[in-house]
Amino acid sequence: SSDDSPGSGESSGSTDGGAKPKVGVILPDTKSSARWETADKKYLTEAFEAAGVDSDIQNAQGDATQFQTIADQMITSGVNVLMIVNLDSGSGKAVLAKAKQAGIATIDYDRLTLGGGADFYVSFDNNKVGQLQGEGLQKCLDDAGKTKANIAFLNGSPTDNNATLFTAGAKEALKAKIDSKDYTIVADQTVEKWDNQIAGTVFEQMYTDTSGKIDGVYAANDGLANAAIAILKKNGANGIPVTGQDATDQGLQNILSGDQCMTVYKAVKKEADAASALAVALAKGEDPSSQATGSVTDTETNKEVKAVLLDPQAIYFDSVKDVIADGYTTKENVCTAELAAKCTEAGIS
Amino acid sequence: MSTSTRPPESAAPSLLAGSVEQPTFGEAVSNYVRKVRGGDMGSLPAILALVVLALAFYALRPEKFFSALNIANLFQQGATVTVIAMGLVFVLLIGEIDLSAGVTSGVCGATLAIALTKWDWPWYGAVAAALVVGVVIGTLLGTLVARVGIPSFVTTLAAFLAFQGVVLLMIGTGGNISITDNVIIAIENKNLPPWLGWALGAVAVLAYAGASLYGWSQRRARGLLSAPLGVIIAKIAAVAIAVLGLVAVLNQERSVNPVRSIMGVPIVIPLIAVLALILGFILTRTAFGRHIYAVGGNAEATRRAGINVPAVRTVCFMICSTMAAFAGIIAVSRATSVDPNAGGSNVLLYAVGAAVIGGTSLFGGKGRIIDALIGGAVIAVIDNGMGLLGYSSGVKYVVTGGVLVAAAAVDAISRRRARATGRL
Amino acid sequence: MSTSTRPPESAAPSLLAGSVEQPTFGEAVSNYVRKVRGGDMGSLPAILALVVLALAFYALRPEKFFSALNIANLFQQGATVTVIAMGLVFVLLIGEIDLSAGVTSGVCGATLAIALTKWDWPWYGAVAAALVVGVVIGTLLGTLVARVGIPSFVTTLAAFLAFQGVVLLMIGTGGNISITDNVIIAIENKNLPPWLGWALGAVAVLAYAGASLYGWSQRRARGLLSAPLGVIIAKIAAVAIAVLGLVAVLNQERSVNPVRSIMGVPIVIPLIAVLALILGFILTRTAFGRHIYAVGGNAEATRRAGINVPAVRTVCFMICSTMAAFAGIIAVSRATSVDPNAGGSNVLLYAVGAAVIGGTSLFGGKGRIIDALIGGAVIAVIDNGMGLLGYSSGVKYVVTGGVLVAAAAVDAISRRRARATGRL
Amino acid sequence: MTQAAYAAPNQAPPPILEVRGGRKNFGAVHALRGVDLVARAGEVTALVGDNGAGKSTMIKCIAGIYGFDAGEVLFQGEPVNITDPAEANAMGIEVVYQDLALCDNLDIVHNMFLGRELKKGIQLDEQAMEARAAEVLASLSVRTVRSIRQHVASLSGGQRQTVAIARAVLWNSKLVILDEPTAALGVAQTEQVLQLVRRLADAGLAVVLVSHNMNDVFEVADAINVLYLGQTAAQVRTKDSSRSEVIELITSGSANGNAAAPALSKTTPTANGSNPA
Amino acid sequence: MTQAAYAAPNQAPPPILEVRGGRKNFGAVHALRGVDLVARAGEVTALVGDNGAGKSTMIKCIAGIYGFDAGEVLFQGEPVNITDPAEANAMGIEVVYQDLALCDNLDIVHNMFLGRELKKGIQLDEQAMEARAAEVLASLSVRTVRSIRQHVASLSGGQRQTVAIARAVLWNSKLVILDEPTAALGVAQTEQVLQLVRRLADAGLAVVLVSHNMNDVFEVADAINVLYLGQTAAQVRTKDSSRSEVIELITSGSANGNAAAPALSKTTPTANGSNPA
Ligand SMILES: Nc1ncnc2c1ncn2[C@@H]1O[C@H](COP(=O)(O)OP(=O)(O)OP(=O)(O)O)[C@@H](O)[C@H]1O
Ligand SMILES: Nc1ncnc2c1ncn2[C@@H]1O[C@H](COP(=O)(O)OP(=O)(O)OP(=O)(O)O)[C@@H](O)[C@H]1O
Ligand SMILES: [Mg+2]
Ligand SMILES: [Mg+2]
Repeated sequence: SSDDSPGSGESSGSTDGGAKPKVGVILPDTKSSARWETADKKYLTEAFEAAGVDSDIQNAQGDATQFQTIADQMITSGVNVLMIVNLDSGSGKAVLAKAKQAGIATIDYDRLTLGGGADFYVSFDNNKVGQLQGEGLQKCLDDAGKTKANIAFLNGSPTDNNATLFTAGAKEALKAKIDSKDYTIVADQTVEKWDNQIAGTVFEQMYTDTSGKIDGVYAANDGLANAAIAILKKNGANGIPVTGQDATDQGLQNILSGDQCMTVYKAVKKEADAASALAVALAKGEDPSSQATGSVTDTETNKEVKAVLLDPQAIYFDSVKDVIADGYTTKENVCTAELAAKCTEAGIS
Repeated sequence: MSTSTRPPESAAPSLLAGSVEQPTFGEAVSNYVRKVRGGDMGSLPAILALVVLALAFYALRPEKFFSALNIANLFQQGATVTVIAMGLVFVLLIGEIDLSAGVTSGVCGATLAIALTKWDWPWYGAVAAALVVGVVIGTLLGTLVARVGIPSFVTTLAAFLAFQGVVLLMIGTGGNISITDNVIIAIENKNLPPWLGWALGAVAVLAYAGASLYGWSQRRARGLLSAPLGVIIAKIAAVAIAVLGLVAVLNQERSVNPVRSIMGVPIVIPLIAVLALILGFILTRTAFGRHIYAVGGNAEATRRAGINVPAVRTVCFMICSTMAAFAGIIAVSRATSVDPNAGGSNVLLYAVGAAVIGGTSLFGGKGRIIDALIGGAVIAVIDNGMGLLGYSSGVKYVVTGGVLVAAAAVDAISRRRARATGRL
Repeated sequence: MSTSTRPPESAAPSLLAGSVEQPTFGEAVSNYVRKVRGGDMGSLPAILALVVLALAFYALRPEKFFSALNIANLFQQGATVTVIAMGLVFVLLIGEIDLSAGVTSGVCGATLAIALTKWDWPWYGAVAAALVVGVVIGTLLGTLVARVGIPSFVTTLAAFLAFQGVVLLMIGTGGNISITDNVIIAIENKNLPPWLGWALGAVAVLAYAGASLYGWSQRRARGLLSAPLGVIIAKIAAVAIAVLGLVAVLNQERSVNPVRSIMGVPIVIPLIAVLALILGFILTRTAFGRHIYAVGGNAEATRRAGINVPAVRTVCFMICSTMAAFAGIIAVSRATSVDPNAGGSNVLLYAVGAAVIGGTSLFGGKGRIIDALIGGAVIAVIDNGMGLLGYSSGVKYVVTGGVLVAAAAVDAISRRRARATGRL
Repeated sequence: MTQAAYAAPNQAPPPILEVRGGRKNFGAVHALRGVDLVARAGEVTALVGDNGAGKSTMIKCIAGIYGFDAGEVLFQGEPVNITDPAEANAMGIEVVYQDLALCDNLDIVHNMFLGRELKKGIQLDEQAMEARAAEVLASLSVRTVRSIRQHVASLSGGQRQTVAIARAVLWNSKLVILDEPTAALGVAQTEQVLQLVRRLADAGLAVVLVSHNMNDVFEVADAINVLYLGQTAAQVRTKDSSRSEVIELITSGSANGNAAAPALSKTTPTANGSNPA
Repeated sequence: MTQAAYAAPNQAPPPILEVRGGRKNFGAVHALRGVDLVARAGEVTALVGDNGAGKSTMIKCIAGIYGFDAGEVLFQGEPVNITDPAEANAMGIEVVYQDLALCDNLDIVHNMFLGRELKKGIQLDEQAMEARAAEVLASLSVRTVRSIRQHVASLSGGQRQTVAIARAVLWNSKLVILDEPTAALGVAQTEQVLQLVRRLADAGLAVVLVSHNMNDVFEVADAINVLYLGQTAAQVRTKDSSRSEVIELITSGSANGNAAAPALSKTTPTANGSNPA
């Protein structure tokens, strides 16, 4: 992964006529998670501005063709560093190859491009996210005194590899209980494009098919969780453990009101800061290898990729305040009038 | 069945008012049978497809599919697509398409949610805002198509893209907007008290009976050809059985949760019924509705008849977008939130599919509100049934496609003879 | 410009062969100007829209948009949509639609990838397999539409759903298949050596010149009305300038990386050109192509002329799906992999949009291959230009929609006069 | 064959419609290159000409379907510029087009009342329309229509034509233009329509009748206007002209071989070649 | 007005087409309730009847557009069952339909050769088709068509009809059926078409001509077949019948008041009321 030295900033930057180095960032979509548009973009922009580096941050809107077009355009416009969150490893690999041909340094952000050979990798561990969800579901079931439980899996998009990883992680975490027949998976369906409307219908049919005999819901993110909660509420069955992800305002509110049991908070700022630090260094022609403390193995090439790995954090009723304290959202956004009492109870000040 | 050996002259009916020989009940029935055999079948094939589908799912999930709970689900799940489809009928009737109807519902839903949560408007204000946005969007689209002359496919494709951006910008940070307004949430999540369900059902049946009998008596009085009283009464009886039967089923206890009772007609049903009645009235009873069909049948002839064709076109787009706004409101109620996907995914394709399966033509001039209702039911049943079966996603897609094409084939094959006669 | 004061009789041209008065160069030009003024403009409006777009993006990103690198990008980026659009023209010409063309390309791409990687087939075997899958899908769809009689919207909506499932099952949930075959990868990632670019360009120009002049001499020999030689030569010159100019631009060094040279005509350009020539030949020079237009213009009249209309319909669907298979191969080459989203998203809508912007009618009977090329270029330019501008997603969606509608409006307004004359 | 026993009044009645020097191009095609027409109240004016002479085009220009590119149109003496059929309707011009212009997906009643539906409040008054439509059709000798609620798509050629004619005569208008109204009609129906045309004129309307049938023209027309290759070749009173003369005008654009027409008001050929583009 | 100076041969020529007791329902509408037809080689058989009598429906049934619901069709003595226009074409039946059946989006040449294009290898031989089409049109007195490469959408009513007729006579066929071919034609063009019809018959083809114009019928037809309300009312030789008799048959279905027709082979009314469903 180090065939050409990641430091060709000056030469390729000169085509832009200016001296400022430039970083290109491609985010994957706007719909699998709100974070890309609302958090990552903001933090990265701030970091690049602070470092005096030009940046071009775009979103492929879930479309692999778009993804490549954007990459072409960034290479055309002469970026020195290309940072991508791939939509899938295949198209990601094609983009990385083109970038390398053009002598541009590359960073895999949040998702590892298998066989892509990026210079660096910065991420939360997606399998770990799933594990936290699984553990959280078990914890909440335990708290509710349910040793035997019927569990419904409301998974993310069938075409999203991360959704596959989340589900796999959760099932790993619950494996013991499932093997011991304490937990039964009574329903297990995916939700096309993470669409909340579709999730509602899918979950409603799970509920109908099982005659409501569901004790816990694995929902892959907060949006899906909310869709399930709406159906549970309609049937007067809300309050059973439901998992989530992303620590959205909606998810936090559902946790505070007791309808959702947990969410997974990925401190996007930390991830963005780590990635932007790497990118800035690369853009300025420095070697930031020292910042990359860890490494992961690319299972396709069996090569090591230098990596910065961050830990996701499970959020329960008591730890909602941590997310706010982290500056990821604000008290005003979360604590609406109806939730004021709960907020106090949860120690949010 | 008893029309044998008439003298040839009687086959030439006189058109003069007052001199019409009214058919007997038996004749009316046998005429209908002959019409159906001849291929003029109205909604029958789509209904047949619906029945076949329902029976198939019933066979696979006997206790679940026809449970009161699932029947209520069916209406609540199908509401959004059906309402959009009802609006699309207007646009399809004039031979145009609105690819943006789905995302328009998203924009209007987002408007509703923002008005409720960010601006703290009361629900009626927020609903009004959503509807106004729908009307404005429709006016814009209609103007671009009817006055500027951009093909509707391109116009609404552009709108489809642009409105996705609008939804993103509206929802902005936070990704999802949850709503808590009880009135809005009630639409898709609450039911009428049983007595009110009965009352509304009875009113509906009586109104239908009154209108049918009044029209019949008027025609007889003028000496115009009209169906025999027996047929009218039989139709009223059928409507009464359908409506009151549905009320009876939905007024059963359907909760699977012992601590909480759920019964009554879901609120969304009378809402859809009222919308359908209004739209149906516009299409079949007003001059404007007549002009819509005329534009779809032969726009040039309509123009020559002195009708303002661009105005008709524009209003059709406005109606479509307004119905999308209603759908957006219903969708928000159902999810109790909006997300950036709102109205995206396959909503639009499903809605157009619903209208087409029901019998609406993409070439204009042919279609009815009932088409949207029946087609919406077909789509909802497929979605609902597939959800009960719980296949893996790949298999689910394949089976859904297969079921859809099978349902459409039932319809197509039973319409064969209609096509054999060439014109219909 | 010099046709003044003719005696009235000469305004009645004789139809008899051999007696035609051939127009002079000046007359031919002024006739053309008059035709355009009268509203009969062919591709001009779409090309005008394209020029306006390109200039707008050029103004916003002067050094980038017209760089050799970006021009090469444009072709590689637009290839998939354009190829699907070329196939869709056939289906649109007969007044049908194929909503599944995008996902068909995904299925065929997945077939290619599996054949290459799982079965270790050579590239030509894998390509053949992908094309065979395309043909089979087209036959299936065509049969359902033309023989069973299911409306194409519903048939292909079902296929759209089912094929998404098929791709998922082929690839596995969330997975993807990378390919490493150099021949396949070359299609979208490699260029012709400069000399070959020049050679092919020259051959193309010579072939065009030869065909034009031969046709012209034949018509003159038969005494049929034909354009003056000057016009023919002017057209040949224009083609030569366009083709050789493009080769010249693409044969420039366009690498932004000093250590690595990139120059030459991207391989995908001659591929698209060959496909376009074959399809164009079918449409304009063969009896079958004529029958396609006839079916779209008046299916009943075509049937009465003794043409097997269902067969024509079926073959059109086959051609469409086969082109989708080509597009799938190109997409795999571009991404060097397939994922379960392949051919999904907006690919289909963009492709239909491309055909319609180019001037193809959704109602059948009107459309050409060049429409798909020009419309595909419009879509590619918008996508490409928007990528250079770097807006946030929400804004980008909105601006893309706006630009699309603006481009279409340029087209629509310049076609106004054609519509004013009623029939065209 | 004999001219109708109807004498034109000594002083000609006032013209309802007058067209002077009308021109119309379709792209490079000059369909009309200077046409004139006078349609007087109480008179039937026949418009004749070879196939493709421009009769239908002229009518469509008058009715506002295309609008003339150049030339003058006077309606009741006032210059007007009709660019939309709705305006023509509002002025009291009714037209039966050669291509009929019916909506195939609507039934007979709806086609007849299209654009001017009878209403009860906001609702359509279907029954009143149905009764009125039945009356008019019966008066036109229509005997084979199975049901007045049939879609016009399923009608025979003649039945369709009758519906179009019935539609035009339902309204109070000042000028009725009929483009080959009897082309598809049977013997009895043709007779009825010719009588109707005469009745309309006698009721004080101006009627313009396009026909290729010289019998019909000489039976009902008071004046004859001949188009030749997009130009008005002649405007004559029926009583002052003969059938052979008119046929000669139609086929050759002039009546050279014929000296027996002193009243023949030939239009002088205008500078028709001047390029209008 | 006078019957054509053409005497039918003493022994009738062999029938090319024979229809016996043809029936056709459209849903509840009985359009044909027992029709008979004999079309002989070398003869023009006129098919007449009131508007809506069923003439066009009968022709469409023969041509395979609908196919009869019941009844027998013999072609050159063999029973046949034509269910597709392609079969009719293959057998040598050419039809000009009343609704013309042209593709508006194709030009004149393409319409004329639709389905039977001339080819050079796999390519269309446009030039050969163009030259041939120009010839045929010129022979039909078409003088106002601006270009043979015009789309038929832009043609006048009469021009369209000429194209449809030209299309039908381009081919070597055994039976030519023309449904009101001269309805929209001018005087000269009508004359040409009638001559053409006669020429076709004289060349040994069987010709069936639908027309409302008794002049034309009596000018060219050898036999006349009268339809009344979907039933064949009479089949007569032209020379044995009179115009008033035929008109009476058309309007009332019987020629009661007329005793001068011994050769009149009236079909006995069949049990037409029996329910065919
Ligand atoms: N939209 C159009 N575009 C181009 N040419 C047209 C158009 N409409 C008519 N024409 C041409 O204008 C000429 C006059 O046509 P028009 O229909 O007025 O003839 P007409 O006198 O009504 O003939 P007919 O007796 O056959 O109905 C014809 O040569 C026709 O081809
Ligand atoms: N597709 C159809 N569906 C229903 N009724 C039809 C259909 N086609 C024709 N008819 C009816 O059948 C009868 C015969 O029609 P047809 O067209 O054969 O008449 P025709 O003799 O050709 O009359 P014309 O002289 O007016 O052309 C008419 O009453 C018509 O309304
Ligand atoms: Mg005309
Ligand atoms: Mg007819």
